[in-house]
Amino acid sequence: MRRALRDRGFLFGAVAALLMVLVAATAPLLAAAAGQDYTTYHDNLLDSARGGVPLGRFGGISGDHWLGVEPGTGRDLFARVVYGAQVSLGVAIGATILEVLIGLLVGTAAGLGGRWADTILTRLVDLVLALPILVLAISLLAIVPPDWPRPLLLATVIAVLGWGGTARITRGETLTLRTRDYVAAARLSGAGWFRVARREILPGLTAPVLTYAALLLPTNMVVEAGLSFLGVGVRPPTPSWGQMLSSATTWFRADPMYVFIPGGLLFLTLLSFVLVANGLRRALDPRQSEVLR
Amino acid sequence: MIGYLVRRIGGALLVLFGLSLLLYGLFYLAPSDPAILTCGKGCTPERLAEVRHAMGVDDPVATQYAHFLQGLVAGRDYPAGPATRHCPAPCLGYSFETDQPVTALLLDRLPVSVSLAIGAEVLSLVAGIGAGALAGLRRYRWLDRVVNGLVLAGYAVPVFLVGLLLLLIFCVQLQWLPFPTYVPITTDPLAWAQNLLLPWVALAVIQTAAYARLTRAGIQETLAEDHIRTARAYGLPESRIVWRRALRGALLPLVTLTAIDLAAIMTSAVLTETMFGLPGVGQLLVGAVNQIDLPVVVGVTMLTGVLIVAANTVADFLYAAVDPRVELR
Amino acid sequence: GGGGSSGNGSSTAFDPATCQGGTLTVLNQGGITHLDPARLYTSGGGNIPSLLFRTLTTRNRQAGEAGAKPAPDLATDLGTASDGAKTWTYRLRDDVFFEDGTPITSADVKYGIERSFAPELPGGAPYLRDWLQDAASYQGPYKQPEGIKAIETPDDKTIIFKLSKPEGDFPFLATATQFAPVPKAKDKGVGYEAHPVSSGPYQVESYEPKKSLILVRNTHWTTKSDPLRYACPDRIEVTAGLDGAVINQRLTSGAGQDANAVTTDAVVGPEQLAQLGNGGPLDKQVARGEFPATYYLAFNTKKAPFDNQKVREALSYAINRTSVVNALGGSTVAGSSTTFLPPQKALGYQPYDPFPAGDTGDPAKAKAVLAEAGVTNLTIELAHANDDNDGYGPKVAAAVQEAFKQAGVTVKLTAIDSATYRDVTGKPATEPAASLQYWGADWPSGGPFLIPIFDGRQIITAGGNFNLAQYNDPEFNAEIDAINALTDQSTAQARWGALDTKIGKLALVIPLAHEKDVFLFGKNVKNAVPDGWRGTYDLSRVSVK
Amino acid sequence: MTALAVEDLRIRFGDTVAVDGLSFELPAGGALGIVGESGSGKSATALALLGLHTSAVVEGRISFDGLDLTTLTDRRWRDVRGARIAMVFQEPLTALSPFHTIGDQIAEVYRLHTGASRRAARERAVEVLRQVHIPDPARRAASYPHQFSGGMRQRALIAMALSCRPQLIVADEPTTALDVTVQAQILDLLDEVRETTGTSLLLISHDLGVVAGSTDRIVVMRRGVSVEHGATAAVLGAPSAAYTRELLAAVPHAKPPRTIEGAPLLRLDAVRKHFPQPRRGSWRRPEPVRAVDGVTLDVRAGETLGIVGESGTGKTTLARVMTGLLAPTAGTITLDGADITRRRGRSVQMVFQDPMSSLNPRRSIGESIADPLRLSGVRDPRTRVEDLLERVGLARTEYDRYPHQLSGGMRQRVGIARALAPRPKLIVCDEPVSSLDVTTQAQVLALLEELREEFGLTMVFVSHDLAVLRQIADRVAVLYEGRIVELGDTAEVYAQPQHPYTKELLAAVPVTDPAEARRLRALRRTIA
Ligand SMILES: Nc1ncnc2c1ncn2[C@@H]1O[C@H](COP(=O)(O)OP(=O)(O)OP(=O)(O)O)[C@@H](O)[C@H]1O
Ligand SMILES: Nc1ncnc2c1ncn2[C@@H]1O[C@H](COP(=O)(O)OP(=O)(O)OP(=O)(O)O)[C@@H](O)[C@H]1O
Ligand SMILES: [Mg+2]
Ligand SMILES: [Mg+2]
Repeated sequence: MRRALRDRGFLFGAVAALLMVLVAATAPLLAAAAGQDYTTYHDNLLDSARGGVPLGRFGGISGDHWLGVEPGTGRDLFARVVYGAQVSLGVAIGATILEVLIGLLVGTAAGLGGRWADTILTRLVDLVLALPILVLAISLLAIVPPDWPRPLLLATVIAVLGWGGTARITRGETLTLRTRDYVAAARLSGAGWFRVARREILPGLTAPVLTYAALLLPTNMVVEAGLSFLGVGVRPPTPSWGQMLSSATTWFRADPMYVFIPGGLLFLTLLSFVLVANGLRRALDPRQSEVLR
Repeated sequence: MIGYLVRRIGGALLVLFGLSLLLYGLFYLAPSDPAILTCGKGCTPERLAEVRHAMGVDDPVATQYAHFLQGLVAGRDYPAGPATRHCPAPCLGYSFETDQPVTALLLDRLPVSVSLAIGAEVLSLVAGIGAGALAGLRRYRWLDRVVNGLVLAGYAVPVFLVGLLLLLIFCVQLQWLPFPTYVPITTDPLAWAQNLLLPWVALAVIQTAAYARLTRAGIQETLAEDHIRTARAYGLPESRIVWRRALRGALLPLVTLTAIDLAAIMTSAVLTETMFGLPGVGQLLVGAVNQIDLPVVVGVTMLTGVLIVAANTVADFLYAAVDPRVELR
Repeated sequence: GGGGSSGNGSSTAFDPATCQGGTLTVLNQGGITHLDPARLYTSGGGNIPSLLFRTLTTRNRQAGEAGAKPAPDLATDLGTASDGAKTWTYRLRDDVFFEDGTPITSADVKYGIERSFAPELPGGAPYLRDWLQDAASYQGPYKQPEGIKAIETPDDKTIIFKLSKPEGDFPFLATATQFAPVPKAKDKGVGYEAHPVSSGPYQVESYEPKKSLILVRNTHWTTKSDPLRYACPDRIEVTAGLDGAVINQRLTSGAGQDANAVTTDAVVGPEQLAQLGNGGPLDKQVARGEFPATYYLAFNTKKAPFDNQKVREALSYAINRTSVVNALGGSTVAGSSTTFLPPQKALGYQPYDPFPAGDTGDPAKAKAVLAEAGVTNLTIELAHANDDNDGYGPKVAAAVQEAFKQAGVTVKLTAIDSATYRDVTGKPATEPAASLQYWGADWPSGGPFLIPIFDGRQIITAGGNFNLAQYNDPEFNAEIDAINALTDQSTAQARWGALDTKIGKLALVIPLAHEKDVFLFGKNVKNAVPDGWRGTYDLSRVSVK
Repeated sequence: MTALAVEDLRIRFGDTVAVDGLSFELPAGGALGIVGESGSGKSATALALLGLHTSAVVEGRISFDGLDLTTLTDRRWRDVRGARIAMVFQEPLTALSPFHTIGDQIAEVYRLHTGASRRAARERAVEVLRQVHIPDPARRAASYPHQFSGGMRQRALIAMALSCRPQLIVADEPTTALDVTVQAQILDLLDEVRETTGTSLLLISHDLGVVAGSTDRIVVMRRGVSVEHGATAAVLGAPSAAYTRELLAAVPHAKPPRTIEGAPLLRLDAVRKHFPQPRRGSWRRPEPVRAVDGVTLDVRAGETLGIVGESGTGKTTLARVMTGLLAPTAGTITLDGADITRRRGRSVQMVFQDPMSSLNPRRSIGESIADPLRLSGVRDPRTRVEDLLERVGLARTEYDRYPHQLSGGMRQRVGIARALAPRPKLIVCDEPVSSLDVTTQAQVLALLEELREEFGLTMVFVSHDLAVLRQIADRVAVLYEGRIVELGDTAEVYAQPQHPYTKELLAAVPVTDPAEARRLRALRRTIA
């Protein structure tokens, strides 16, 4: 960790990422501070004859609307962007946590369980890894009833399709860790497999799993954004950056701010998480640090 | 070898079986009824029942699935007005929406996705290995930094963001390139490349950075290995060491990655194809999902499954071919 | 209301005689899913389909009001009604041929209609099943080759339709593609659409559903036999599956072949709207029309609280049509509406506003009405589709939600998958208490607007219902029957309008807005005049020369 | 005539001085040994001789055959490397490129320096491979390094060194990674090569025994400085430097014989452990690896039983089977009459070979030792752990430190403390000193012996090193391909080996007496 803190990129990334998480967590407060919410229409701020572009320069940025308003509806962009952060980050973090949990469980079970458990679980992991994630996510999300809680569903779908990598890494690490002599020593001192998993294996897994998870997070964010972009993500009026970008494509020239605000934020957030992941990897796993993939 | 192949194919079949089962199950559970869409506005219940029967979706899901399997292995016949239509094995059925054979649809769309994937892959390999090798040999410090920055940015820009920007810059503002449409390579290779250039670049931005990084790391890692020291100790010239030894070691992971990425691009091209309006497999899927076009959804998923499994197998073979230490088992 | 201005790139007058030549490109988002006349659901014969199929009658391809009338096509006139408009007789022209040179007979028309009853070929308009005598259970010529009794073809040129009830609108219905002739010998069932046999000015060179369609001239078609279609381009290439924004961008920049391009389904987006109306070059490349269609909020009056007319009235006062219009894309593509009938004379439009509240609504009045009715703390559920493609998606829903909030009414939004939206709302058992809807005219007349929505005998409990209010008033139904029996359109129009005014007072629905259409076309395209029936320019009349 | 003269060599890596004022001379055709413990600067010196340092500052003079190597340009260096000075590296596993065949790699070097035709180069490769006794060299030249055993790879490296007929071969720990018998073969080969080709040899090793029989002069290095320098016989026979004496003293000595007639504590009866092999290619499963193949053995209470054998003969497997960590495929193992696999107690403990992997890097060493105590019900084990730490020669304060903060010897002490914690009856030590320096090795062996006496332990001591066993074991069992080929009192086995394998093993043991070393070399020739 100390090594990571000396990394300028990591520091920048960590600060930015934390800031973004903070923004997401306090979205209602921030919106309230701005005196706005993400649903109220402001028709008076739109030029209806020209398709509903915001009146005024830079997408209608003003003292009331710090980032302007959404074309077509006049909803406050600042409020939408901070709530969007909540969805984008929430889904990504939720999915990552779920993936790590499933991956750890399956991975250690495969690594420590007998030959049969390993064979079956490894096959399962292979299957999950062979799933075309985006393709299946689209199919799955289109099928489920639209009134199910969407962010939760998104996180679950992403996680259910994406835990393979974590499981594989966990299994691989567990297999090497279990051959370590200290595991044998623990067994000899009478520890059961469960205790061995908890006290000897898990601590050894934190570094590789953490570094992997750190990279999973931005990846999941991209997936969420992509799904929302394709229209199978969160449902309006709940905003998400991907969805905002998707609707912004038609406003590219008429209201460039509408593209740049969510696009820029998405880019910055992803970049900061990637920087964090990179820094973590360099610090925790020096040998692998170069092969960021 | 043969055992390996048999097991690989067996595993693949299992995966595909599981996938199709999953999809059938899900679509059965889903509240949507494809017949309603097909039947159209103002469809009366009696008419709907007739249409459902004609489409074969009034059977229990198990029967439908059994028919599907039968079609896959042995082909099947469909009622089609005056005569029946025979759908030869491997039959994935007919699209609910357009009544075209799904296999034909897939074959028709595949060239687009393949063009997209191969072009992007070639582009990123050439650019990535080139930049990576130069950076890895530390000939140009700045290049190292650029590659480093690019790879991070590559992770941080979703492909649709890149695509959006490229379209805006090159098609709308500068008007240097046409809005991408697909022109088959057989019709006009130049137009093919010209139209696909933007999608390729959009896809390649990310890959290139990753490849460059991997090559760079690989070269540095290999250069630090003992056998390079041996080569130096025996007076081998540096150029020979780099090109014959270090690059060889560094490209090893790339070889397998290429195969897997190729499949990955093809399966994840949904966004790119939607973005650029290219009539590929991904676009087919998005349309089919919206129209509850089960046969097409199953077909696309199966195809992507096959592609991924095939790519992994090819990757294994390639790995074994380039690394004498690896034996297939 | 009605019609609209038209842009035309050329300053010299358009002459159909010298317009021939060139290749027209059609850039579309969707469409060309099917090319089988039995499976097409079109208004007035459609834009692309009518290049291939001639029907008994067709829309009169003219700008504005004149364009909202039917005109004879294969037939020599609009049909002769007898037996109180229960029997319609048509005579075919002598100079009409299929693309292979075979003359078109009345049997071909009859066979085409019969095919549309086959469950293998679903998707067409449902009217004939209802209107023709004893046709509801007919299963098409494949299962029942004996055919429909209600259609008689005493000779090769005559075709007679026997209806179960008077239908003065029959000439309108006869524009539908189901009335296109199909030679029985060439019918391949489901596979027919790979190359449908053309009766129009063009025939299929190649066709890939949802992707591309290339049409070339049908040499057996003559201008003489078809005064309505100009058929200017030698070749028409349709590309489908494009992004709407890209289409408009391409039409705007008009590079290369795009200068000869048009679209039939991509309404302009904000990008272009921003460049329109200020005398710029794009103003010469735009066609503005109005397809008669209404966006509205439907109440299920069988469910509380909408069984209470006061509540419906209060909400009618509360609605803010400006935000709805903005959500639909701004005042250029939608106009606020207080009547159910869109503002077209052909439909019998009469302006009225039973609950005047201005464009942005009158929340105070709404509150007062609610208080009067003794309703407090009202919470309602509003169903909408999960995407905005059809104009009854989340954006409009959120706009309605906001407006009602001003009147102290809480709205809970329920998203329903757009693919099944009509299914869910159209089944009384699953019908939500309130839902957003859109209704477009199958032909420009009051009937297809008011009958499905308000005729109490049209409440179909098993599904496919559009009378969402489940309103059933015998007096109202009787008036419908009376108007249906009229064959004189102007009398009919007046009575439809009156009926609309009457039903509007009951607040069974809240009309929100009517559709406006703005289409771009390439800079070389001439005579892109929107007609009064479809609100867009007619492919059979545009020229690229 | 001197082939190589090094004067006042200084090598610095930034602030660390790896070699500090080293001087020596090597006559043409002579053999010089450099000995020293790990980190003493041996490899740094060797690399300097070939100008292979990239990040180090090299000062001083190295003259070779009239050339001053320190002033050579890159171009000129290339003509020296491989052609006139050839190097044999320590790690035969990684010193060859995995992507090219052995023959190609040798031929490439030959072609580079002689400009010979492809064909001639290939022939030369086969020739040198034959010279280093690779069987069927023409065919094996087409093999990849991974298809060779460690010993063969080292031979191939020597063949590569020979290919251009160099004047000097530098061998940096050429045998460290190899079994004793293979080590003896390689040393014999180097000796033979020197005799037949007349090249000079610079042999680097941390093992006095390795250089004793193969060199005429030796340099003893410590922390970059030469502490003693002279004729091999003189230095080893009458060392003048204290450090050299210390090194010699640390070499294990035979212990006074002890006969223990205790009751059998641990009994192995026809124990087998087979590892099934994964299927490759065909449908038939390949033969399993018979790691332990029918071992019957008693461990008597109070004794130390040595088990010796070369790499891969199944020592570790046998040790793990004895402790119950591995279930045997067949046979029974009983401890005090109870089946060991069903044992729930902690009466058998183990000390492992690799001190790095035997301690969890993420837990403090105190916690690692406390664990077995906690599991046996001790509530607050801290003081007991501290007592144990003290007992094995560590400070009580080491409790909270982590493994990476300790040296190898200290870690091994922690491992011993952990094994002692649950008060076992039997301790199985699997090569506990193999990865340690000779001096540390001696200390740990002494500690084990002390503890055995103090706690009245029974010990099974596994090692590949006959010398170590001779010092610690009462009885020795010689393991060969999973079977015990000889078992007897230590002194007896060493004096009168019965089985030919035992004989071979004994003849291969490196000894520090040059005369004895030469005698053994002659003996090996007769055995072979
Ligand atoms: N590349 C390097 N960078 C920094 N220090 C180094 C480097 N190579 C060696 N050293 C240091 O130089 C000293 C001598 O190292 P050297 O490798 O010569 O030892 P050695 O005697 O060969 O040891 P061993 O028996 O472990 O091989 C050590 O302290 C080592 O840490
Ligand atoms: N878990 C295992 N699975 C398969 N084969 C194994 C396994 N463990 C050991 N072997 C094989 O059993 C044989 C004996 O191995 P073992 O580790 O017992 O040898 P060893 O004498 O301890 O060798 P070393 O001196 O190298 O430690 C070897 O061929 C090894 O490859
Ligand atoms: Mg060394
Ligand atoms: Mg071992």
